[in-house]
Amino acid sequence: MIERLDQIFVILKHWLLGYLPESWQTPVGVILSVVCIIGLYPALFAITTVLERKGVARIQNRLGPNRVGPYGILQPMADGIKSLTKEDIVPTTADGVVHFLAPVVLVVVVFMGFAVLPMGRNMVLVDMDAGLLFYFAMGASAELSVFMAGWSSRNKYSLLGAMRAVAQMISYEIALLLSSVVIVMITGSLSLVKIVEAQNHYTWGLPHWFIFTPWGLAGFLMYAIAGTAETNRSPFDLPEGESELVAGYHTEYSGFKFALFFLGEYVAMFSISGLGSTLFLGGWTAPLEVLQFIPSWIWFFGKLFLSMGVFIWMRGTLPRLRQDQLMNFAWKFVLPMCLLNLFAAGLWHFMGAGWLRWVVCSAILILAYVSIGREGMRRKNLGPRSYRYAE
Amino acid sequence: MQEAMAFTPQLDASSIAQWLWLIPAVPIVSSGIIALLKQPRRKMASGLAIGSLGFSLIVAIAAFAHVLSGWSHGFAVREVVNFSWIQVGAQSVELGWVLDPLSAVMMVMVCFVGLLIFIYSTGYMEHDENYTRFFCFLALFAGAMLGVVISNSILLLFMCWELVGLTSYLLIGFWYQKPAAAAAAKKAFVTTRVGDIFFLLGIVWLFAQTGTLLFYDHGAGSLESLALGGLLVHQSHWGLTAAGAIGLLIFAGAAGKSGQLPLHVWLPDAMEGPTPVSALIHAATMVAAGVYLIARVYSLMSAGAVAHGGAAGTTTALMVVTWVGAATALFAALVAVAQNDIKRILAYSTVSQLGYMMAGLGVGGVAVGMFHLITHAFFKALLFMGAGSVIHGAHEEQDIRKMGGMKPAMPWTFATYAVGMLALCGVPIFFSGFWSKDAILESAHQWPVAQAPYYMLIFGAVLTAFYMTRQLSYVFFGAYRGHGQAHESPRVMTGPLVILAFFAMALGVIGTPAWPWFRSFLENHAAEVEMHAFAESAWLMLLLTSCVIVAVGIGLAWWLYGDKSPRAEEPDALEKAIPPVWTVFANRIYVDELYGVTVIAFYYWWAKVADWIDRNIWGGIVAGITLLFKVWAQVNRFLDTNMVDGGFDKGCEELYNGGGILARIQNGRGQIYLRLLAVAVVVLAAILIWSGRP
Amino acid sequence: MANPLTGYLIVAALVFAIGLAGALTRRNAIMVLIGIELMLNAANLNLIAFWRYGRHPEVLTGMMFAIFSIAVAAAEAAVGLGLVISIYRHAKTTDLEQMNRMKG
Amino acid sequence: MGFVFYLISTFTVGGALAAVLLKNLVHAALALTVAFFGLALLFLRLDAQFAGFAQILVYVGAVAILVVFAILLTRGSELPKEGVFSKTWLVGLAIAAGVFALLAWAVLQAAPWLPQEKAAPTVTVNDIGNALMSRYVLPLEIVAVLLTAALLGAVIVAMHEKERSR
Repeated sequence: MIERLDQIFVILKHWLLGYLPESWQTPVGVILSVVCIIGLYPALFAITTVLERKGVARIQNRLGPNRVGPYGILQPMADGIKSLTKEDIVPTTADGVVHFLAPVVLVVVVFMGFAVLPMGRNMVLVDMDAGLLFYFAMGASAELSVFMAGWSSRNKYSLLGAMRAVAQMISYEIALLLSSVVIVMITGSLSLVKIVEAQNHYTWGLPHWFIFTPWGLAGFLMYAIAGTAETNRSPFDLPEGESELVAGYHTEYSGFKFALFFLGEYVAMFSISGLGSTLFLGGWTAPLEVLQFIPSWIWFFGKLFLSMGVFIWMRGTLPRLRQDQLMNFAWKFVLPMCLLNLFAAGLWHFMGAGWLRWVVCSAILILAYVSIGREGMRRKNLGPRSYRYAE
Repeated sequence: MQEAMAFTPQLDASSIAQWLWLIPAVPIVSSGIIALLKQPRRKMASGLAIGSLGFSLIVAIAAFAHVLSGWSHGFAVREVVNFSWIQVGAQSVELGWVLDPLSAVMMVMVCFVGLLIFIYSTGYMEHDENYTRFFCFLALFAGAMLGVVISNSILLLFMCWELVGLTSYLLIGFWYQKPAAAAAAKKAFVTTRVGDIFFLLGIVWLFAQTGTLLFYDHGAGSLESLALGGLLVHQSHWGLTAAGAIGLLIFAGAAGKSGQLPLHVWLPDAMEGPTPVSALIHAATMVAAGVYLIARVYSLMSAGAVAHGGAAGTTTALMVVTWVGAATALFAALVAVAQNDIKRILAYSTVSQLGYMMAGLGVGGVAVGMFHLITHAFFKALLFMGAGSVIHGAHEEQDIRKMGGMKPAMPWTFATYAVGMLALCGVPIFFSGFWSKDAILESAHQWPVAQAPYYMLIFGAVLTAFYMTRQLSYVFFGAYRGHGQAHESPRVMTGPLVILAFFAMALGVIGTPAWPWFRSFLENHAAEVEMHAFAESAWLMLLLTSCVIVAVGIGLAWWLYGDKSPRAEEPDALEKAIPPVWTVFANRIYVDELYGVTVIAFYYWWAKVADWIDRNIWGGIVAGITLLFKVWAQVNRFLDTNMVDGGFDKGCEELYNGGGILARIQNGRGQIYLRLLAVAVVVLAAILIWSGRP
Repeated sequence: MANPLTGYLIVAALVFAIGLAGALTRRNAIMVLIGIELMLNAANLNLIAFWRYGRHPEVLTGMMFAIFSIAVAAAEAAVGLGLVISIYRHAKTTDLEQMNRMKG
Repeated sequence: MGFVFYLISTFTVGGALAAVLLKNLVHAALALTVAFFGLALLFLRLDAQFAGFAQILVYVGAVAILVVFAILLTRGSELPKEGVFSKTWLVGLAIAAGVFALLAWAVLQAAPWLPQEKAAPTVTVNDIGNALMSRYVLPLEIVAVLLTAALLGAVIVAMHEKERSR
C-alpha cells in the first residue's frame, strides 16, 4: 500500500501509457512528464507568490493581500488575469526580436533544469549520466537571457541591471559549481539519481545526508549563498534594486512578458532549492528512518517549500549588499572557502573511516573560516571606491 | 558513506599506529601557520604552538597506552607503517614509522617536557619582539624531534635529524644581533655537520649492505636478524664486523649531536641561545637524540656480542661507545668545576651526563642508557629552566659570582632548583638521578672488559656533586652581589618548574632494582617486584658508594664555598687551593684552542695558499691573454676602419632601398597577414593532398 | 552522403570556412575573435566526429583533445578580449583598418 | 544521417552565418551562441555528452558573455559609419571559399575510405574522469597552469593604466 502511494505517479503514468501502442509509449510518456512539470511548477509559483507576500507582510507587520478570496489566497489568479489582459508595451527604440526572445529563453532554460532533478523515487525525467553538468549548462545559459533583456530594451537602468545581474551570476556560478563538485567528488557520480541514492542510508535512524558532514555543511552554506545570488534574491537583489535602478533588467517589460520573467525567477528559485536539497539534504529521502512510510515526493516538495520559506524569510530580514561588497564577498570569501572545502573533502575521502577525519576536516574548515572570514574581512580599506571603465 | 556516519570515535590498535605520523606532522604544520602569522599575533602564535604540541602529547600518550596494554598482555608491541617514497627502477626508497616501547617512551617524554618548556617560554620570551618567530622555530623543532623519534627508516630519521640540527642552529642564533650568538650557531652547525658526514656514510653503507633503509620491516628490516646475520659474515681487522663499523659511523653522528668527545665543543657555546632553547634542545631532547639513535640501532652495535662471551657480552663498537662516554663524562665534569657562567656549568654537566648515558648504553644496554636519558631530561630541563628563572630574576645576569643570596628572593625557584641539583648529584633513594646513575655504575662495575670506566664514572659523579653544590651555594646562599633587586619569576614560569621537580623526584620509582619496570618494559619481559633485590650485597655496596660519592662531593664543595659570599674579583676558592689545575679547567682543557691551532689553522693556511695561487698563477695567465687580445684588437680596428666599413656602408644602402620595397607588404594590418596566412595554408594543403594522392 | 562521418566533416568545414570568412572580412576586432571561436569549434566538431567513428573510441583521445581545446579556447577568448579592450583604450577604436601602427 | 541531423546542422550553420553577417555586434554575439548551441547538440548526437555540456557551459556560459561584455565596453554596439566589412572583403571571402572548397573536396575524396556507421561507444563520465586523472593528467596540469596564466594575463592586460602603475 505504502509502496503504491509512493509510486502513485509512476503507476499512473504506466497505466495511462498502457492504452497506447508500443511505438508511441516512449514519446508520449516523455511528453506526459514534461507537461506535468510545466503544469506543476507554475502552480507552485502561484502558491508561493501569495505565501511570500503574506509572509513578508507578516515580517514587516502588515496585512498583505487579503481582498481576493478568503485571506486573499486567490490573489495569484487576479495577478495572472491582470498581467494577461494588460497591454504589452515595447519601447520604440527597443530591439524588438531580442526584447521578445529574452523572457522566452529565460523560462525555457529554467524549466530545462528540472529534466534531471529526481522529484521522488523513480520520478526523474531523464536520468542523465552527466546530469549535474547539464543542470549547470542550462543555468549558465540563463545569464544570456538576462543580458538580452537588459540590452534589448534601450534603457540605461535595464542595461545597468543586466550588467550587474550577469556579473553577479557569473561570479556566483563559480561558487555554486565548486560547492557542488564536493558532492561529485565524494559520490563519484554526476547523476543526481545516484547522488540521492548515496544519501539513502540510515545509521541509528539518522540519514546519511551530506549536510551532516563537515564538508557537506560548509558546502551547503556556500551553495545556499551562491544560490541566493544566482537567483538574484535579496540580499543579493541588486540587479532589481528598485531604489537605484527602477526594476533592473525588466524595467521595460510589462504584461505577460513581465509575468514570464516573474515566473522564470521563481521557477529558478524552485530548481535551485530542488538541486540544493538533492545534493545536500538527501533529495526525496526521509529525514528519519521511521518516517520512510511517507511518500518520497512529499519529502522532496516539503524540502522545496522549506527552502522557499527560507528565501522569503531572508528577503524579509536582510538588507541589500553594495555592488563592491557583493563582488568582494564572492571572490575573496566564498570562492576560497569553496576551494578549501574541496581540499577538505579530498582529505575526508583519503583518510578513510574513523573519528579522526571528522576532527581534521572540521578543524580545517573552521580554521579557514576564521582566517578568511574573520581575519581577512576585518580590515576593510574604506574610502571612495575606484570605478573602472574601458576608456 | 556507511562508515562516514560513525558518530562514536573509537580508538583501535591499528588506527593509533596508523595516525602516529600526526605526532610530528601537527607541530610542523602549526609552525608553518605561525610562520605566516603577522608579528603582533603573539597570543595566536604561542597558542598554536602549545596547542599543537598538546595534541601531539595526547596522541603520544594514547600510543604509549596502546603499547603498555600490549605489553601487559605479554607480547612485544612493534607496529610499523612503511610506505615507498621514491621508486627508482627496482630500488625503492622506503620511509615509515614505528611504534614500540622505545619510541613510545621517548615520544611521551619529548612531548611532555616540550610542552612544559613551551608554556615556560611564553613567560620567558614575553618581551622579545620576535616572539612569533621563536614559537615558529620551537614548533618546528618539536615536530622534527618527534620525527626522529618515530621514524622507522634511517633515511627519514636522518632528514628529521638534519631538520633538528637546522632548528638548533636557528634557535642558538635566535638573537643573531649578538655576534657571539651568531658565531655559536655557526660553530654548532659546522661541528655537528662533521659528525653527520660519518652518519651519512654509515647510512649509505648500511643501505649498500642490507638493501633496505627500514629498521623493522616484518623480518626484512636492517635491524632484524636476517640482515644482521648478513652484516656479521665477514669480520674485518681487530674484530670489527660490518655491523660494528656501520654502528661506529652512526655513533660518530650521534657523538656530534650529543656532544661527545671530541665534538662536544659546540654545546657550551650553544648556551648563547635563549634559555628555554637550552633547556629543550641542548639539555632534554636534541642532545639526547644521539643517545636515542644509538639505542635505536643498538642491535646493530651489539650484533655478534656473544662472540666475545662474558656476562653482558660486548663488541668493539660498544667498547668504543663506552670509552668515549666515560671519557666525556669525566672530562666535562672536570671542566664544569671551573666555570662561572651558570648556563655554561649546566651545559658541561649536560655533556658529562650524556657521557654517562653513552657509557650506560655501552655497558648496560638500551634500558640503562635510556633510563638515565629520561630522568636526566626531566631534571636537566628543570635545572635549565631554573637557571633561566634565576637569570630572569637577576636581570639577565649570568655570572654566578654576581649573584648569591637569592634563596629568600625566589623561594620557588630555589626549592625546585635544589631538587634538580640533588637529582643530578644522585642523592640516594628520593631522587630519580640516583636510580638511573646507579644502574649505569652497577653495569659499569660488572663490565667484563675493564674497570677503568667504572672508576672514571665514579670520579665524575663526585665532581658532579661538587660543582652542582658550588653553583648552588654561589647562586642562592651568601649575600646578593648582583645589581638591582632579585625578584621571583611569574607563575607561568614557576609552574612548569614545580611539575618538573615532582617528576625529577618521582620518576626514580620506575627504575629501582627492586621493580625494574622500565628495563623490563623496554626489553619486553614482565616486571615483577622483588624486594630482596634491595638486600643484595652488591646493591647495598653500590648504595654505600654513591652515598659516599655524594657526601664527599657535596661536603667538599660546601666546605669550600658554602654560604660565604666571595666577591667577583677575588679568585675562586678552588683556584686558591690548586691554581695550575684550575686554570686548565677554566680554559676548558684547551680543546677549543687545540682545534684552533690544528684544524682551523690548517684551513686558514690552505686558504692562504689557494689565494696565492689564484693571485699569481691564474692572474698571470689571464693578464697574458688580455694583452694578446688587446694587440689583436688594434689590428682589427685598423682593418675595420679602412676596408670593411666602406663596403658595409654600400651594402647597407642597397639593403635599405630593398627594404623600402618590401615594407609595402608589411602594412601593419593584422587582417592582411591573416589572409596571407590562410592563402599559404590553402596552397600547402593543396600540394600535400595532391602529392599524397594515390 | 553514404556515411555519417562525411556529413559532420562537411558541416565542420562549412562552419570553419564561415568563421574564416568572418575573421578575414569584418573590420571589428571582436568580430575577428568571434570568427576564430567559430573556427575552433569547427575543429572540435571534427575531433569529436573522428573520435566517434574512429577505430578506438574507448581510448577517448579525440574527446579529450576536444575537451582540452574547449578549455584552451576559453583562455584564448579571455586574453583576446582583454587585448581588444586595452587596444581600444589606446587607439579609441576596434577597427582593424585603422590599426596599422606596425606599418613598416 | 537523419532528418534531425540536417535540422541541427542547418541551425548551426545558420547561426554561424548570422554571427558573421549581422551588422549589430550584439546580435552577432547572440547568433554566435546559437551556433554554439547547435554545435553542442551535434556533440550530443555524436554521443559525446560530456563534451556537449562542457561546450554549453564554457561557450554559452562564459565566452559569449565575455564577448558581450567586450562589445559593450568598447562601444561596439553602435554601428560604425563606414561599413562593417573591410574594403577588400571580396579577397577574404574568396580565400575562405577556397579553404572550404579544399576541405570539402578533400572530405568527399576521402569519403569511400572513411569508417562506416558503427555502434555508439559507451563512455560514462567516470571513464572520462579516470582518463583525465591517469592518462591525460599531464595535459590537465598544463591546461590548469595555462588557464591561471590566461586569467592573470587578461586581468593585467585589461586593467586600468593607473591601476597597473600602483
